[in-house]
Amino acid sequence: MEFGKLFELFIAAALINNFVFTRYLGLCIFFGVTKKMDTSIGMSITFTSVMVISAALNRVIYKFIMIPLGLGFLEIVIFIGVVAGFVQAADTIMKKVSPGLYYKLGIYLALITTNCIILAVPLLNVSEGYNFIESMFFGFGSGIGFSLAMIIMASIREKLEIADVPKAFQGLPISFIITGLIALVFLGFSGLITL
Amino acid sequence: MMALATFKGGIHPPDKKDLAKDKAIKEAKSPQRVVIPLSQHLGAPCKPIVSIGQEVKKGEVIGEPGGFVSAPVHSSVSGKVIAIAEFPNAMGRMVNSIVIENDGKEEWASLKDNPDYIKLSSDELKEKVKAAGIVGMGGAAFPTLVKLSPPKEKPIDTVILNGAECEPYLTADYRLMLEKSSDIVEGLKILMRILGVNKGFIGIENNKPDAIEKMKDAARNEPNIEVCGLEVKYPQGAEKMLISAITGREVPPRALPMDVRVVVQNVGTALAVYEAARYGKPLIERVVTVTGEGIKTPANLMVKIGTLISDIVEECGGFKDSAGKVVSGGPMMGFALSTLDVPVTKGTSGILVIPEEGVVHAEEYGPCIRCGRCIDICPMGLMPSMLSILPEKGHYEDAKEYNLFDCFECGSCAFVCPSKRPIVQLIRLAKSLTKP
Amino acid sequence: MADVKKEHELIVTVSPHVRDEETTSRIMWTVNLSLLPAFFMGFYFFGLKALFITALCIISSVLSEYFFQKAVKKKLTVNDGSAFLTGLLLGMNLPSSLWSFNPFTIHVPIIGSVIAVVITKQFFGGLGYNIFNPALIGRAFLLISFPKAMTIWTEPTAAFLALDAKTTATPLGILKEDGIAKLIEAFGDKLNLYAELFNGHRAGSIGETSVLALLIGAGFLLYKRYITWHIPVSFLGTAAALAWIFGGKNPETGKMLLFAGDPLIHLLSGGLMLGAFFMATDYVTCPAVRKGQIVFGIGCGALTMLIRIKGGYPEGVMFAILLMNCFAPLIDRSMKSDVFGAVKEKKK
Amino acid sequence: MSNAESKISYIGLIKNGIFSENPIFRVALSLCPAVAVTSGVKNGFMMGIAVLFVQIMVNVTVSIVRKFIHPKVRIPSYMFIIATWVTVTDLSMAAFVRDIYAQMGLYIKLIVAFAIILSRAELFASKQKITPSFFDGLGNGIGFLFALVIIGFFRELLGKGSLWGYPIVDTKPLLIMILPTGGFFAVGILMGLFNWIDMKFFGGGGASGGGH
Repeated sequence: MEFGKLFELFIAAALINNFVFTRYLGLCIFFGVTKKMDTSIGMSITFTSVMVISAALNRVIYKFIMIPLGLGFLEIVIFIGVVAGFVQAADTIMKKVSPGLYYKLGIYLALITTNCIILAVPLLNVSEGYNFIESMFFGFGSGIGFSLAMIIMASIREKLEIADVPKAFQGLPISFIITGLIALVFLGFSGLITL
Repeated sequence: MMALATFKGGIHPPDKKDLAKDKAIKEAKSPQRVVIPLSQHLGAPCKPIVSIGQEVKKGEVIGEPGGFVSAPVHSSVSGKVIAIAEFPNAMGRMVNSIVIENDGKEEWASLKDNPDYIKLSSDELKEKVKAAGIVGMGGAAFPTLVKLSPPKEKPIDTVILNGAECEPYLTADYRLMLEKSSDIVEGLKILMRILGVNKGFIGIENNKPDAIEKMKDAARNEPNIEVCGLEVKYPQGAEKMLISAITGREVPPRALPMDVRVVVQNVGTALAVYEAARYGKPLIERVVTVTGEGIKTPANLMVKIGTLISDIVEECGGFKDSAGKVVSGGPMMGFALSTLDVPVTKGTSGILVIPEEGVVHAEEYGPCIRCGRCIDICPMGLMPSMLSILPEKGHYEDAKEYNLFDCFECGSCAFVCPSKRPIVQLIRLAKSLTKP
Repeated sequence: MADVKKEHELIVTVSPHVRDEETTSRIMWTVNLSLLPAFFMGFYFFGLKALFITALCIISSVLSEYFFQKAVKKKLTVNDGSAFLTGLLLGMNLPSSLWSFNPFTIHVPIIGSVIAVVITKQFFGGLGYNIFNPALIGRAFLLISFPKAMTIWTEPTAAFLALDAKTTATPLGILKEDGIAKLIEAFGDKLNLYAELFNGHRAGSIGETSVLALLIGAGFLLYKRYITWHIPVSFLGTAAALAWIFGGKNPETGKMLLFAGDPLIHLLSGGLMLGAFFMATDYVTCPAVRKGQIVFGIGCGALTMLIRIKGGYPEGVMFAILLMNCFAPLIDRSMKSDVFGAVKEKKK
Repeated sequence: MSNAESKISYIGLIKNGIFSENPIFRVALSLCPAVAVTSGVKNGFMMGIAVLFVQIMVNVTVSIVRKFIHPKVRIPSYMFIIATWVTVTDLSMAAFVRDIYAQMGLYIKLIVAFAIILSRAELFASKQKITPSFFDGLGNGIGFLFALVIIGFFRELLGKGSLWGYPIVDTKPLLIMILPTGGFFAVGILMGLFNWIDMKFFGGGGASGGGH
């Protein structure tokens, strides 16, 4: 696998097919945590790392357990089980090994299980037929793309705190409109890489 | 020509000094009575040491300092104490004040010529400054003695006399520099002696070339004293800006000039220091510029402390037709008066009468369009745009992230704001609702 | 004591008691004025259609603002010239062919104006609060919604009633599709190409073609200090540098040839001049601090060239500015002004 | 169980789900499908039906097993119940409505992560008997369906000029509406509209929730 291809895969996952702006995934978390910059940054770090690891983990399980046993149809149940199990384990390990880090990022771990992106990555890996390395790059690119989206959104929402948004549109409606505008703007990246 | 010393930022309001520039300093009529506030300075108010009915002489101490950061007040006329009560001052606050009825005799309490003042020791000179009740006469009215008593761990190597007078309209310091140039230089020498410093500067904005010449002339034989022409820019006369312009040293946020080894004094203060050292004369009068498009005859008057502004306005022929606003101090940082029955204090540098049509009505202002003008000109390098938006929407605490407390309210931002936003007012609001 | 003046007649306000004469509406109207030369050149080259489209944009922008503010009972601010400016900029960014493409495209400028003024600006609280440049969002929305109508360009004819002008491609379109040789061929020789691009005798949006006229307007704004050099210089500089480094192509293989690009063609064509001087410099949507503006300009330049050279569109100025608009709050947040005296302190 | 439970009006539960606690416009849970599958009425409808089915079945199942599950493993157990029902739905749809499944298969699978389903199971079904749980699922599911169809209606009409795949006008009035941008706009504006109606006619506070 040449590096250039992987880089393109990464860019495509992060910018062109950004999860939030073109695949409409992870919106609940996206709107939930971007009220504050701190939480967005914490979430970004946690999310990206969980994404890469869970992509790899699920890839291994799919290839070496599910395919041989013919359990492909149970992918939803198994993937969510793996993610939930992994997050639980990460939670426990972090609490023991690095309480400081746990204090900062632990709360985000709890939110991750109910997020569709974390599940979407392994599902897409399977349907696109990515290999192990590609899966990880895809997971990483998606994580970075999601982080980018969250950080941009948080900075914009911070600015909106002091704006005169009409009352009916305060909160989520205006956030949706901003997301729509960013999605429109991100269309500028389309055609950048043709996979 | 050499580049003029200056600082980064600043604005160029029309200087309007022509109105009163050529009026020589004139002794104001002695008022029928004076109202002398016991708190004319930053710091603790004075305690009155006279009682109602008591006869006092001109220059007699009537209020003793209430702490280290304080300065005594003296009677500016001879006569009888008729009241000790709360009176409004120019900022609109009620201040305990002593009212003295003038008997017109102008009897001095004590004046003794002391031509050898320069030979006195630092402590003796300090004692004279203290007894004379001298405070900073540029406007802030900080007790001069405190500035002249830096703690040991903060050595001073430079004294700067502030003759910038960057506020538009005002010409009091300018006239002083023209008419009393050698006395001011003597004052500076005394200050340098008190602080044991051998470098003195006099900073003067370049729109007063004759004052620069005069002062250069007066300091011709003083190798340690240098007269600096400064670029004409507001707020060139702000302490930190002046220090940066002349010495290139930047006073860190929330630090004092003494932290960069500098003491700054107003030229008027230097004159008062000289008069105190030489004659033992207390600070009982000062030059006040009466100016503005709304006054009949602008003037620079030597006014006794405690004279009511209404008396001064009357002496200057009254208002032209309709006075819209009367400001104590300059147009940028002065206080608009709600009544003319307030006294001139040690910090009153000017009385500005703005006619009705010249008043900027600030009730209607627009949203911040983020043009960045205020950021460009803020002499403190702050972001006034954010400092006004955040308090406007109630985010007072957040304003601290934008260094709210470094603002010294020079008003430059509000001057340039195209949306006419009351930036200074919003900043004051935020300051009053948060803690540094 | 003779009372000279009754107390209650005095006006009391906080300092400062003098104000600069500059007002928001004066700034806006001056920017409008400075766009006029470029607009007249568009009018000259593309005829009445250009006038109609721009007028339609202006009228619908102003009316949208008026009706929205009426509807939500806000103070009317249509006089401040900002809605007019949005309309004017949107109009200048549209192809003149919109008018004649088919009878049903008249609604296009109106939709663009409504999106620009209502969704991009008023939903966010009106002037001063919008995140994105309204005119550019209006145009991006139209480009995505009406991809065909928005990319039909007519030849500049300099005929007043040019109603049946021939359609053609923009210089950047030719450059992207057929390469630089074809572009030079289309204009005769290289010198003529530069000259025509500079004058504005080329296909393109109504107000973007004449670099000369745009520079006159921009010079005026710079002279009046309504804009500063920071964004235009960093924007154009980055774009030129990248065009030189990555803009070249090996004529035989079609592969990228480093350090062989022609920066001048990139600078003079497309909406780069209009964007760099009049739209990236929009106060509300660019960073407030000067050093942030330089970052913003570099970002705009880099993204423009990324889209032009590698992207799916021949022109990238619009998306580049809009993308940097997304990042402006982030830049603002991380690049505050240097507090006096704090420089040497520095964070630990 | 107490008397309070018997007073629960089934109609009220459904009405709640559709309007005052509409999962998308008011409670703002499970927003992804609101944008993802609503480029057409048909997709929105199918998604709505799938969610309706899963929601009812999950509510009923949870209500049945509620007494046997230890509170500590409550959430993981619910997750598995949901995952199971989603798999059933996923596989049935893959079998019976192929053309639609081809377009939105991923999102059907992702129903498993919809917070609305878990939240109803946790907040309602785990404390209630089977019948009210069924109606709560029905109400929420219909509310969800209703929201998706409304959004789909505007987006398909404006973006493709058609409804349920049948052309209404022969042009594409606003292509952008079937793109993500249009989806976000549509949801944002409809949400604002719902808030406005709530404020204007029901005296509500306006701002909708911002949950996960």
